[in-house]
Amino acid sequence: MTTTQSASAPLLEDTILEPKAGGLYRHQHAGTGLLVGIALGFIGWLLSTSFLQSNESFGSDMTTTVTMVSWVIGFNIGVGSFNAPIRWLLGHDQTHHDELYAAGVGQGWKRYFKFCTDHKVVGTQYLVLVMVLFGVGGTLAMMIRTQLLSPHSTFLSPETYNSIVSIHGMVMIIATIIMVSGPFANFVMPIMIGAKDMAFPRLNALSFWTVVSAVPCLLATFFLGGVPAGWTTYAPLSAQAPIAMDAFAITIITFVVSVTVAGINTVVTILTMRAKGMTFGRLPIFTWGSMIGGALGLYAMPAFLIAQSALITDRVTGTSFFVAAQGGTGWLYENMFWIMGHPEVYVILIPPVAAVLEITTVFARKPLFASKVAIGGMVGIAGLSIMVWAHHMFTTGWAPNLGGPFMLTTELISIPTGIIFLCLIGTLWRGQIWTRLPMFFVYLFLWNFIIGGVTGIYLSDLPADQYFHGNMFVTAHFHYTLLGGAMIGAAAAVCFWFPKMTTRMLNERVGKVSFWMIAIGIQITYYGQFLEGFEGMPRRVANYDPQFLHANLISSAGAYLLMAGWVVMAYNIVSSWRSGEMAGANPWGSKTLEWQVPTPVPLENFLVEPIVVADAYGYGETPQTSTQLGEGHR
Amino acid sequence: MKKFAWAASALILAAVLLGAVGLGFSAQTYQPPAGVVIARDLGRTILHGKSYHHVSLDLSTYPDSSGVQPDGKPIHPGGNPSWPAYGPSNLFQVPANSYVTMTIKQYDSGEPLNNPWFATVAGTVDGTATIDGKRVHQISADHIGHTFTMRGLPGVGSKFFLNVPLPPLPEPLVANDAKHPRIITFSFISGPKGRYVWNCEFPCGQSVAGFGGAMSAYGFMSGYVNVV
Amino acid sequence: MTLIDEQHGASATGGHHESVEDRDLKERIALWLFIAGDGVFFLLQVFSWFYLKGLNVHGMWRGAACSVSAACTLGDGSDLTHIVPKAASWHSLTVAGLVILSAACIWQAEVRARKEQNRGETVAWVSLGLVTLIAGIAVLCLQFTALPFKTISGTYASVFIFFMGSVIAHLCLTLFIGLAVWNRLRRGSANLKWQLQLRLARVWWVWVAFSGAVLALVSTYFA
Amino acid sequence: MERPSTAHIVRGILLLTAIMTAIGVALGILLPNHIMPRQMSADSHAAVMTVIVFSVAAAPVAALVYAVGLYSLLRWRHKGAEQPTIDGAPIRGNNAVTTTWLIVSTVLVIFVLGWGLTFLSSAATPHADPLEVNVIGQQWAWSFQYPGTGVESSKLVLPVNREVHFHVSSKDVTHGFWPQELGIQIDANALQSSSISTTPDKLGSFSVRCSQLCGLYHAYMQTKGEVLSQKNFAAWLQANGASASSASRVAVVAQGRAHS
Repeated sequence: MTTTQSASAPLLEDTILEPKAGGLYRHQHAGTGLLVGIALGFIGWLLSTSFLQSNESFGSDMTTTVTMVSWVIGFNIGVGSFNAPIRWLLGHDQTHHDELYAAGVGQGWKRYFKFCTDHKVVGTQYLVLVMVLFGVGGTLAMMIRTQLLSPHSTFLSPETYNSIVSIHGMVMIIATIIMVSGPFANFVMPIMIGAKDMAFPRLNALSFWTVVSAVPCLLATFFLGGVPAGWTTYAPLSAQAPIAMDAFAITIITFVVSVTVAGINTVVTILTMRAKGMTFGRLPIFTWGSMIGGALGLYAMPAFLIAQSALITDRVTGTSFFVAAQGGTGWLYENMFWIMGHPEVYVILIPPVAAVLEITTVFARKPLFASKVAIGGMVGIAGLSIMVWAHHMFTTGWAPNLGGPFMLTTELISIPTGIIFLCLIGTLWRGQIWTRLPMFFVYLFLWNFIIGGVTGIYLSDLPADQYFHGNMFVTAHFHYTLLGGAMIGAAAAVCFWFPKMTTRMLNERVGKVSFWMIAIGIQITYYGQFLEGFEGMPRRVANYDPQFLHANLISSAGAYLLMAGWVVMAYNIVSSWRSGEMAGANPWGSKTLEWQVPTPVPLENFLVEPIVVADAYGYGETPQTSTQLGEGHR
Repeated sequence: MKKFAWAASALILAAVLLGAVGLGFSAQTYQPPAGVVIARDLGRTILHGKSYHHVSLDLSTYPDSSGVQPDGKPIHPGGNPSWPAYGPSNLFQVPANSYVTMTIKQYDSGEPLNNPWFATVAGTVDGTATIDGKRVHQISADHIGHTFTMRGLPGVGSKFFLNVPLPPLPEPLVANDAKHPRIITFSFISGPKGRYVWNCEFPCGQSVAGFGGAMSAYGFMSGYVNVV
Repeated sequence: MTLIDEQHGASATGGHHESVEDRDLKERIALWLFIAGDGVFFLLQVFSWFYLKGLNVHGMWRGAACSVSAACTLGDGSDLTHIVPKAASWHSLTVAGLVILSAACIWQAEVRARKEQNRGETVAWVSLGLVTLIAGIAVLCLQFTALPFKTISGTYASVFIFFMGSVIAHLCLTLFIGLAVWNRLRRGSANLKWQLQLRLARVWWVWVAFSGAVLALVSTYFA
Repeated sequence: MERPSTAHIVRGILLLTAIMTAIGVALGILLPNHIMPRQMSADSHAAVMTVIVFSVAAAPVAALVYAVGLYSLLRWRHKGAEQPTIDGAPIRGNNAVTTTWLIVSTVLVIFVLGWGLTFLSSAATPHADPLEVNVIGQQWAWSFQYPGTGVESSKLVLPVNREVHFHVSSKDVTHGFWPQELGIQIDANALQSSSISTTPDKLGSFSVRCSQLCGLYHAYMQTKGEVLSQKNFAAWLQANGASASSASRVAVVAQGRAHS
């Protein structure tokens, strides 16, 4: 139904709220979250030290766990995550004005520091958080590369080095999981499908603030003795680790909550909140990517949850899931971990890949090539990815006879992945290649992801894997896919949607400088690491045989250039955000819905309910000006 | 152009921040108060008709790293009472290809090894060590205080491997200042120039397999030997 | 842009008109997705049980460990002192029974609500369901105190206690939902949506009863 | 903008593809032998061969993708920063192309899989009279036992042209037993023995490194190995405390049972 309301109706954000609208929310923001979190954390620490410390073997682990859990709960109480559930329990449902307040009406910039249910605010919050996390992860990466500048370097002690390696890994994994599904699946996706918000706005805010509460636990590990076990935290090594490991586990458990609610939210939104006429056939590819990624996360994360819960019970209560002396086995952890681990790689990859396809259609001014096949490809990747986990365990000896089957499933994945490339080059074919900044990153994605894919085939085959497993070749391979592929796809997405999210254009010239630094940096860095791998340097070593020196020098040099590139890009984002030239509603002449709404996007996005009459890829078919909108929309 | 100037300054700022963080992490490395202990020069000695530069090193293994050594110096500042530690330092320096005589005073108690093999003396001159005056090639794997196990970093002295088991004190006598510590003496020919690593292979830490705690924290039962 | 009419109660950011049925559809899909995720967690618990039992590393599936795991040394098997006794089966089975019972009550309540729109009877059935649920939790806590082994007594003990922990967690979440539904029905604040919410609660309740029962059977008959 | 004939475009793209394939194949054939360690067993040879063959097989595919990307840049690039005034050709798909693509990639996958399975089966074939070696990992050192001789060593010494069965286990956490030049790798798991076997076919020394992060001194958990002639191997066993009889019994392949 199209409302006949005139468009000059007052915007929702101009509603005059009742004086007490929002209730407790009025007094809650990140600051109170911090206060309550610290307070509760301190109380938890006090109680546990006084009552549990007596237990010699587990006392300190109990204390750490209790403290971290109290902090997480306290922070979420303070920021307002639990207001609505409690009110629901008590039967005092939020009124319309309460919800408008929660959506940020009448709070200006302050709403970015509150438990805000507006999907655009959450998306922006995510964007900033992701940039901060990448800053942290990148800093740690620089520590690693600096240590490896000389074979027997003493810059870091092996202890510090190992924990830096672990935390670099985990920070980057968390950041890459949320780097597209956070900012863009939240800000852009609902508008793309013609929705007014996500299906569960409060869960949306919850998913963000839980990550925020988890990050301090992760960084606290540096002050609790460090996590020496790598981001995989293989047991029993992680069962042996200092109390920092408990903080790590709490981080993961909290993060699992975040990804789960975010995944549910995304899937439900796309299934139920599409505008009139937005059939599945007309759904833009990026929304497909978000949905598949979200659904896959729902499958993957519980495995991580049980792995880390079992680990923490081993450490805190002395159970023995992973301690061989008491009947446990590391194989159990490794299975649980990789049942999560491999799907999780595609939770990271699929949304950016979909974003890249989306962007390609706009800058090639062409319909997406074989869009149904592309969707099939992504579904195929997701489906296969849950059957391949044991290829990470070819050399663990847990089940020698499963080598064949898992080789099969693993190599099958290269078929749907190949389809993605077909759709990409098919879309470029005979296009009008408009080489603006996002397109630069699309081409870089194309280049890197091929390399990442091909090197993956070596690893999927046993004879080569017996040599490459656990060596720098693997490191280079997954950095080419996750950084060179996924992160570059996310960079393209940032450049593409920046005008819509911030109302300003990203500076093109500075952007191109950062692009070339990043592009060249990646090639040098990981060429060096491939070389280390071929020559036989193991992963995660603080010192190495001088025979690997030249390869490490290459890699470190490239890494510095790469980091510099990201810094320039970050600077560009910040400065353009503050003072970039204003962008119109649709600077790229795109046909997807998010570009048809005014910029800045009003609360609830659409002044008039849209009616969709075509998919967003009618380039060259419908005239330039027209969009996928029907006459219902101005 | 102005934008690029700002970008450059952003880069400089980032570099400064990275440097600061780097220094912070670097400062986390444990620095023993005694610094690098340099082996004492004892002139030259003849072994199998070959003349070697002769040096000696004196170490001790204490049950309580938070305590002090007989000379009153702290063993391991900020150490944990239930964690053992080597003293006076965890960093040593010996000349290359020379005859090194090491004397270790063992003040700690003992238990069985994870891997009985480390109860065997390996890599010393004629494969023996002298424990309280008796020359032995092997001691009981069920009663080990600590071990002193040393080898080269990757690419250094690949032929060099040294392992000497240290017998325990009986439980009641254990103390940082026990009157009669077990005294273990042994000699070995140091390898070529380079950086070597030493550690204890006896599970004297906490947690799984006794290799957590002191064993996994750099500076207690682990360190480096610079061969110059 | 039509603003919301208050009868329709909670809606997303409030601004848009959302029918109770739309809301219910979203919540139902979300619930099933959540159950799917929880199902993975559940399957992995069962997997750990049989994997550890099958591997029986170091003969410690039901072999008692040394007093504190921190002191455990590897290799010689000297930690193996005696065989861990099985936990009494009646606790687990009673808990399972009670949870199934409470699920049945909620089911009844939902039927009452849908068929007869009878708020009074519905509240009664929900209350009954809550009571049985709380009884189940009580028995579970009792079982914790009555276990013939400790957390450090090998893998059988480990997984057994882990099962109990996960069941407790699920029951507490269910209790929260149950209390909310009960309270809202009582106060009448679950206006138009009350039997729809009840239906959601029922779905979750049945899943918890099913998974809990399976865990109880596994840990009782496959020790 | 002029629309060149498809044939014309295809010719251009194929040319680019051919050039890049040539480069890829050349690198794929030349580099691995050059930068990977000395091959001292059939397994390490298989590893290098796999890299070479897969590189050659993957080169055309990668080259094609790159070629289309490059060609589209060179030929269809829209000059200038402002939005193109005309759109690209409204091509929504091409079943023939898609099908061909699918068939080709499936064929490649089958080939790659077959390659791996053949290796698996060849690795499974048993040999007569293998040498048994127990590999023991612990934080942070390797030790190697030679059952029947009482010899235990920190170096891994092996006879040439004789199959070796490694029984790999760990005393504490998970380690990765990785004798690089022998091209095999398997984890050492606490209290669990895993087996792997290989047949060294060249004399000389190789490095054994730990491939699983195992804590503080993971980086230093490495040692040297050496492949000796069977005579020297027996001598080495004796020099390390084996009795003459046990040394010869274990070290020397019994008459007639020797292979290659």
